[in-house]
Amino acid sequence: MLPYYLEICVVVLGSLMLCMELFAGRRSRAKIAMVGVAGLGVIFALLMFAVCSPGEDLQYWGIYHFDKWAAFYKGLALISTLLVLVMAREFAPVFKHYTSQDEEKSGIGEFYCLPIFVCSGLMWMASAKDLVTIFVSLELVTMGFYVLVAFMRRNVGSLEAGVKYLILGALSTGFLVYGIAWTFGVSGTFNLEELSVVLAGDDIPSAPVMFAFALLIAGIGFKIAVVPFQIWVPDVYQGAAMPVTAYLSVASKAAGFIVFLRVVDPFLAAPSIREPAIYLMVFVTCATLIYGNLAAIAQKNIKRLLAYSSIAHAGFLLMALPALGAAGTIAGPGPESAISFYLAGYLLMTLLCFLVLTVVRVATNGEDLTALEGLGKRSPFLAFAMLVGVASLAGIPLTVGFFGKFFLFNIAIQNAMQNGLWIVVFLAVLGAATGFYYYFKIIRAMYWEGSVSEGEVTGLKVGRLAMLAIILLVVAVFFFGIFPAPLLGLTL
Amino acid sequence: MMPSLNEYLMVSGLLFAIGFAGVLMRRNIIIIFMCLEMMLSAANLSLVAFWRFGNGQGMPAQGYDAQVLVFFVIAVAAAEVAVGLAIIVALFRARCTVHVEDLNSMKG
Amino acid sequence: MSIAFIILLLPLVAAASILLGIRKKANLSAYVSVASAGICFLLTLGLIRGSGGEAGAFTWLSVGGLELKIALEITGLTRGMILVVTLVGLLVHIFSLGYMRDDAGKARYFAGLSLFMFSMSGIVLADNFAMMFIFWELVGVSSYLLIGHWFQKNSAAEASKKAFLVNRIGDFGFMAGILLLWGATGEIGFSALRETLEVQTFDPSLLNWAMICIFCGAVGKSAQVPLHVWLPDAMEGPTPVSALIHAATMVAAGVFMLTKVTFLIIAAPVAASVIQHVGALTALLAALMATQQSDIKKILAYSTLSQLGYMVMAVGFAGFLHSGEAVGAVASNAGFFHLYTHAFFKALLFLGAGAVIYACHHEQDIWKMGGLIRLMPVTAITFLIGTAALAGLPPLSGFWSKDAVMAVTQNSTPLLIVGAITAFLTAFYMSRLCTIVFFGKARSQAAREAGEVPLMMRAPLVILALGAVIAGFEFAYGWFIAPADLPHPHGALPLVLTIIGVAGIVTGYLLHRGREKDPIRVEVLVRKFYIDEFYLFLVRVFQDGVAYLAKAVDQLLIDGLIVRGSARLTVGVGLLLRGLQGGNLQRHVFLFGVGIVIVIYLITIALG
Amino acid sequence: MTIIDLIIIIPILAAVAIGCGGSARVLALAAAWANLLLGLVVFVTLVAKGGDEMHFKSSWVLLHSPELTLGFAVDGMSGVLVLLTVIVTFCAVRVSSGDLGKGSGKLYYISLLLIAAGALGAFCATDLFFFYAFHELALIPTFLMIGIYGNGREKVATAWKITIYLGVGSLILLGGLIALYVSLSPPGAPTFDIAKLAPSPGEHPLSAEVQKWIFLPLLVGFGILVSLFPFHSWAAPAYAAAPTPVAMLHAGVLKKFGLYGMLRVAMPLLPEGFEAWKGLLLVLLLGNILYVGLVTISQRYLDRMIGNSSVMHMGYIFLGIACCNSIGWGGAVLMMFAHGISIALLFALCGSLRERLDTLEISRLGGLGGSMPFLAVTFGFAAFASIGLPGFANFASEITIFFAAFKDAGEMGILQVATILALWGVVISAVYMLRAYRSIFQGELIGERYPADLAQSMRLPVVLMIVILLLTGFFPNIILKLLPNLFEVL
Repeated sequence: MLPYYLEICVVVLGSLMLCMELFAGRRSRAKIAMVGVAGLGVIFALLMFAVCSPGEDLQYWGIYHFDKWAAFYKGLALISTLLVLVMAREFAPVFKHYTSQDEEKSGIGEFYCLPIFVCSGLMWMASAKDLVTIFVSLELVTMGFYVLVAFMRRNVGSLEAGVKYLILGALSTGFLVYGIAWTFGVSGTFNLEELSVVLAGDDIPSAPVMFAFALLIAGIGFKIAVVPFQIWVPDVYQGAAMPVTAYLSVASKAAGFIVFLRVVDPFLAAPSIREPAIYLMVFVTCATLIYGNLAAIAQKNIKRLLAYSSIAHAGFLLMALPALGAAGTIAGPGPESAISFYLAGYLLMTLLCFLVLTVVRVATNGEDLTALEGLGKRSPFLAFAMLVGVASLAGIPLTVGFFGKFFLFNIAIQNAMQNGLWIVVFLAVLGAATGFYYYFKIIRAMYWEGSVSEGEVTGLKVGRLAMLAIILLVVAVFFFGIFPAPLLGLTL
Repeated sequence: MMPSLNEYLMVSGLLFAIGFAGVLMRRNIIIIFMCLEMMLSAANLSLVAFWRFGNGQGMPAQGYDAQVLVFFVIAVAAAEVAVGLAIIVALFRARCTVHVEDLNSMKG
Repeated sequence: MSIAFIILLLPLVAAASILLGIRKKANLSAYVSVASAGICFLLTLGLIRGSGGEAGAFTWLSVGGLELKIALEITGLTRGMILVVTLVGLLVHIFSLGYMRDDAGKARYFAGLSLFMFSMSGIVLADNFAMMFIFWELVGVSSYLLIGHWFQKNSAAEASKKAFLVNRIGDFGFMAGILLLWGATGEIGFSALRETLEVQTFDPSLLNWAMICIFCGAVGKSAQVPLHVWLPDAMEGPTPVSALIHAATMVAAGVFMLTKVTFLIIAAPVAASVIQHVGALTALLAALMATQQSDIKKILAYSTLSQLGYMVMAVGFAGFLHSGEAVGAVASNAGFFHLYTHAFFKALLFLGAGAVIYACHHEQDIWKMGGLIRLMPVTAITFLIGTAALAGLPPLSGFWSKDAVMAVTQNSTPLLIVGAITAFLTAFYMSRLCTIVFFGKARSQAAREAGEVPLMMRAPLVILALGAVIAGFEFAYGWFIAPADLPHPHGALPLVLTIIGVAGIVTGYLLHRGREKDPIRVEVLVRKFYIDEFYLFLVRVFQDGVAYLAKAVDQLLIDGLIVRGSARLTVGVGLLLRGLQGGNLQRHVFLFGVGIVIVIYLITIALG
Repeated sequence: MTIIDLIIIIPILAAVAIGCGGSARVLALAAAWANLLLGLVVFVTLVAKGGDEMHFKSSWVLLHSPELTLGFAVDGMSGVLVLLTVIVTFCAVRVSSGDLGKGSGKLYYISLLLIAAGALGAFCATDLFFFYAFHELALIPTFLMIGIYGNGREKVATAWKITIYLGVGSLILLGGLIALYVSLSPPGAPTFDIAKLAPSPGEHPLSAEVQKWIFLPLLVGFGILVSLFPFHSWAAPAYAAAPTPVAMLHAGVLKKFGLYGMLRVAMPLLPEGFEAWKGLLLVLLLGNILYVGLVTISQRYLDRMIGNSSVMHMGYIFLGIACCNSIGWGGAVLMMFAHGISIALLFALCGSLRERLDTLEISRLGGLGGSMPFLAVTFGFAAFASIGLPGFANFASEITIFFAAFKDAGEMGILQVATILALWGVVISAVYMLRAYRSIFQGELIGERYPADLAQSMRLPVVLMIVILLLTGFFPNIILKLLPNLFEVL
């Protein structure tokens, strides 16, 4: 089976779901989501067993690559979309509250379908090694997200977030295109492999190349929320519907990162501009670490808190970048696999948190930390699941989050030992320590606060599928936190 | 006399800057949106100019990659407008305003 | 297991069994304790007739080349000392049966006594510094427990605490000295050290320092100036305890230890000089203070201090003389001889005082007593014998030992004079005490109603009185110190000393006969040279003040400024950064633009 | 699966079982009993086989590059600490009951068991990574325990402080450990196996300068975890605020992790790194002994005082470590054991005092010995143990450390000077302990209440700890036999 059939399958699945929506009439749309989940599951199975051919680097038409990372990130996209659908289904009551109680008018069917199309974009991004393809797939994803973010049309926050995302997203698109134009201008090519050959040459004028680089960083950095292009993240995360926020923070970020890595790689590989490029990356890394972690401290809205945390995680991920192109000097997993591993772990723990939060959101109608109060008594299991997710985000050992951070620190410290970039390590330590604070605030809310009298102790209603997903995620967080090899092996 | 690459780049840069300035200063979201489109067009202009002077001797580069991208950009811009206007309409329905300073329910 | 080990461990077994099992049965506890003391005494009689030398060893601690052993060494002095300990110990145990008959904490008391017997035997039998230090600390604890026997009395609780802490200061020096010695020589065994010092030469300043530090231990335990303050306070304990621990045995441990390390004193002349002078100073000051006290036990306590000063001074002469040749072991033998005789008559005096106090319903103020010789003749006569011995009247034991001590001090005129003055003062204050307590007429109801104490308390008095009479004769000490090893006074010294003693007694009697209060009141002596006040000031200002300062620094600087400050700083920066996120779209766009500008600016810098 | 794996897995399984709905106290007690017995078996086996080598080895390779093994084994040093952990855990589980009114018993026991499991795992791990990871396991349980079941008004602030502070410490430590494994791994085969990282005798692959800079984060990281001056300010408030069993486990066991790390990792792998910082370390440990000692004197509350005293005693253990010979290291390990038990004992007693009294302010208490004789006697034992009275293991360890510092010291070096100064701490600790004891239990009774004596259920753990202290104090060779040549072995 050819790898790009996967994307086709996804698009077909999406269209199929749309058709179902078309003929659903006034019936419940829950089935559509189920079809999506099942379909994505099948496609994931196809990816795992039918397509994946480790070691081979397949190319199609020069614009579509299929290598181990492409497969890995496609997998991430599929799983996250699948879980987001589960979450969306759980979220339906709130969604309807802000749109319409009527199944048809609420548009919830489309709400289930859109992530599928976004997913196809994400999967395509994973395979894109050409600036044009990157641009197109990126826009496909972004466009989907514009709609998803603003979907709750009677929720002011959602609309405001939609507009902000739209304007700032379009702005970043402008910079991206401009950057692509300049890249094309200095190199005469869109293909990243050719680009790296051209940039490795001696007679490359470094100033315009760096200008192009800066614009590209701005364009793609926007998607992965690095400072100083992170500015949209808190508002959009806060305003969007819970599943969309989760989707944004996981899938969009993961796909953004593979693109980021692929785009940055030729620049870092070029001897003449490696130095200034790394200098720039270090600045961005430091700024991201500081901003994400410190601004998160005082947050009270959980989604906003997780938004800043998402920026902070981007900062940790960026720590590995200076080691790009210096492969072989690093003991342990290289920067690409460390980043991939981290993103996979990030997917597990973030989606775990958001699943729990979705359940809580439906039950309590609140998104502030206070909504979590007393969860430890009301629903010990959900609280435990959230605890696991948060602990993993904070990087407590024996969770997957710790291994992720560990691999990144491993690289950052070796970088520092080789190049003296201790400032990054210092800020990362500071950031991780701050992380303990703001993540533990969630734990605190769940366990310390809130007195629930005996009569009130009623378990929260959790859908069976969501419950299954939560359990699986908890298990996965622990499993990969102790046995990282299976996951890491996919990225090596 | 035929304009050189530099002149094209300057014009496109200027256009880009004007677009950005518009985004920065105008209050009306519709106009902001138009300015964004202008920025994309500026980028398109650069692309085409780079292609036209692509081989270093003032002759066009090989292949039509750049033009393809330009078309994609135009298509994307159109899509963006479609989605964007829909969102703006929804916003107007909910808030009765299309001014950016009214969008401040979330901060900090 | 050798006899010595049994002597050592039996009291421990007694103490442990009281603590663990039978503490609810007070009388049984008491009998167990007394029995263990009795058996120890009998075993001691066996031991001192046996041969000397090693008595077995047990490796207490060994790691990486360090071996600390519980090993027993039995030398001549050891035998004398162990006899004192077990004999006086046994008598005090018996006396306590009467004295503590109705006490609520009787079981605890006897457990403490047994623990003390264990610890004291350990010091006496120790063959190395480590073991001695272990038991050195343990006697401190047993002393703490016994002084604080009536722990619900504030003064007793304070006194026990003070005793322990002051001793700890001495122990600090002791340990430091042991460590210095060990560092230099690699040995801690007494005999091994002696041999090493004979073979090798060491830096004299190091030995001096080590010896001075070790002497600190003796200063603490034997209550020498400036660490003497705990002993008078320790009189808060039951009187038999004062007799045993704070007169006869534990406080003598310092002197005993010094005699054990005579070889070191000889090798450390500066330290020796320090020892002499500290001893002399203690002897004089304590005697002065004793003349103005009104608590019967305190007088005896200062007297003990003073006598300990004598002993320490004598031992110090082993090492250093201005005139050149040191006196050597003979001097420390003199000190030990005095220790030996002193144990008998001072224990006697304390027990006698205990009997008086018991009879007067726990009245301790001598100015509320009087005329007791008629009411309790046995006690009074034995007490007077003790007084005479202490005053150094021939042919009682005190006379011989004081002669020996003064003979040693003949090597240094100033100290000889100090010794002589002290001797006079000793006779004076003892005579004052006896005159007021036993003669004249009763000054209070309690004194009028006093009666002779029971047999159980009288018997020990008589036995000790016998000891006080005969302990100075050769047959009573010759088995552990050959008379040839004792100094012999030159010239008319014995005669002079006798005259001084008689003069003191007469003066004391004449001055205080029939008085209701002190004819001469010297405030500075009554207030003990204000040393306690001075120490209190030191503790308040320095220790507590510095501690308070440290706490303030801890809370304000380390925790407040650095730890919480950096946390606050982080939060503050976070709030600042958060403020950037204004919520206004165009501000976002602006920041986005600023970001681009910064990135491009950085690139221009990076490109140079 | 070896007996050591069992010891580590039992508390975790018990915690899981409690979480799944088992009876909390029964399961926790069962796990504690089982671990106590297994720990004794391990200890006896080690005594029989000698402590110089690793026994009960087990390992599962989790990653190949870098080589990461989930592996456990014990030698003499870890054997002693395992014994300490199981004893203190047992006592901590036994004494917990008083705080349960404030929250769910399940969470309480799960947290306790996880803290214990973390400590055991860290002490037995043969792999640098899991050595670190297991210790971190205690972070969240401690946070929860102090936050939910803690005492006093400051418990919230304190829970944050200990969490963040220790978090920072662990992260710094993590940095140092990564630098360490990267630098010391055999070329081309990065590994976390401590045994494989050990430099071959006589030749060290790293220059003194590199060692120096890798040692620093390790020192600071371990130092924070052990509350080395000036990183000590988290400890006393946290112990005061923590529920009794957590204070026992944290002060008694978990804190030893940093010291264990110094001995297991930092000192043997970076000998020259230590030399570079020796002077600094000596100054800092004197800060612990003298400065914190003074701070302890001026504490007004019993729980704070005990907490500070625990900080102070860390200085002695560091002193033993700084001696760099088998005597000092043996003494240090012995002191870890002795201090672990005695501080746990003190906290257990302090906790029961807290249950009975309105306040722990020392000056407002008095004469309690009359109404609670058992508590007074046992507290007396604990206090005397803590100030290093002969007969208790604490004394044996202190004296060993002091002797270690003077081993072959013909003249006074900085180590010797520091030791003499440290000796003064013996006086300081006597001052605060006896003052507190005198004020609380002796003298005239203050107030009208006659609180009840120690509950019967508390007596077994308390007596057990006292007996262990006495036993190891009378026969320190029980412990030291396992550590005859620690310096050479490591």
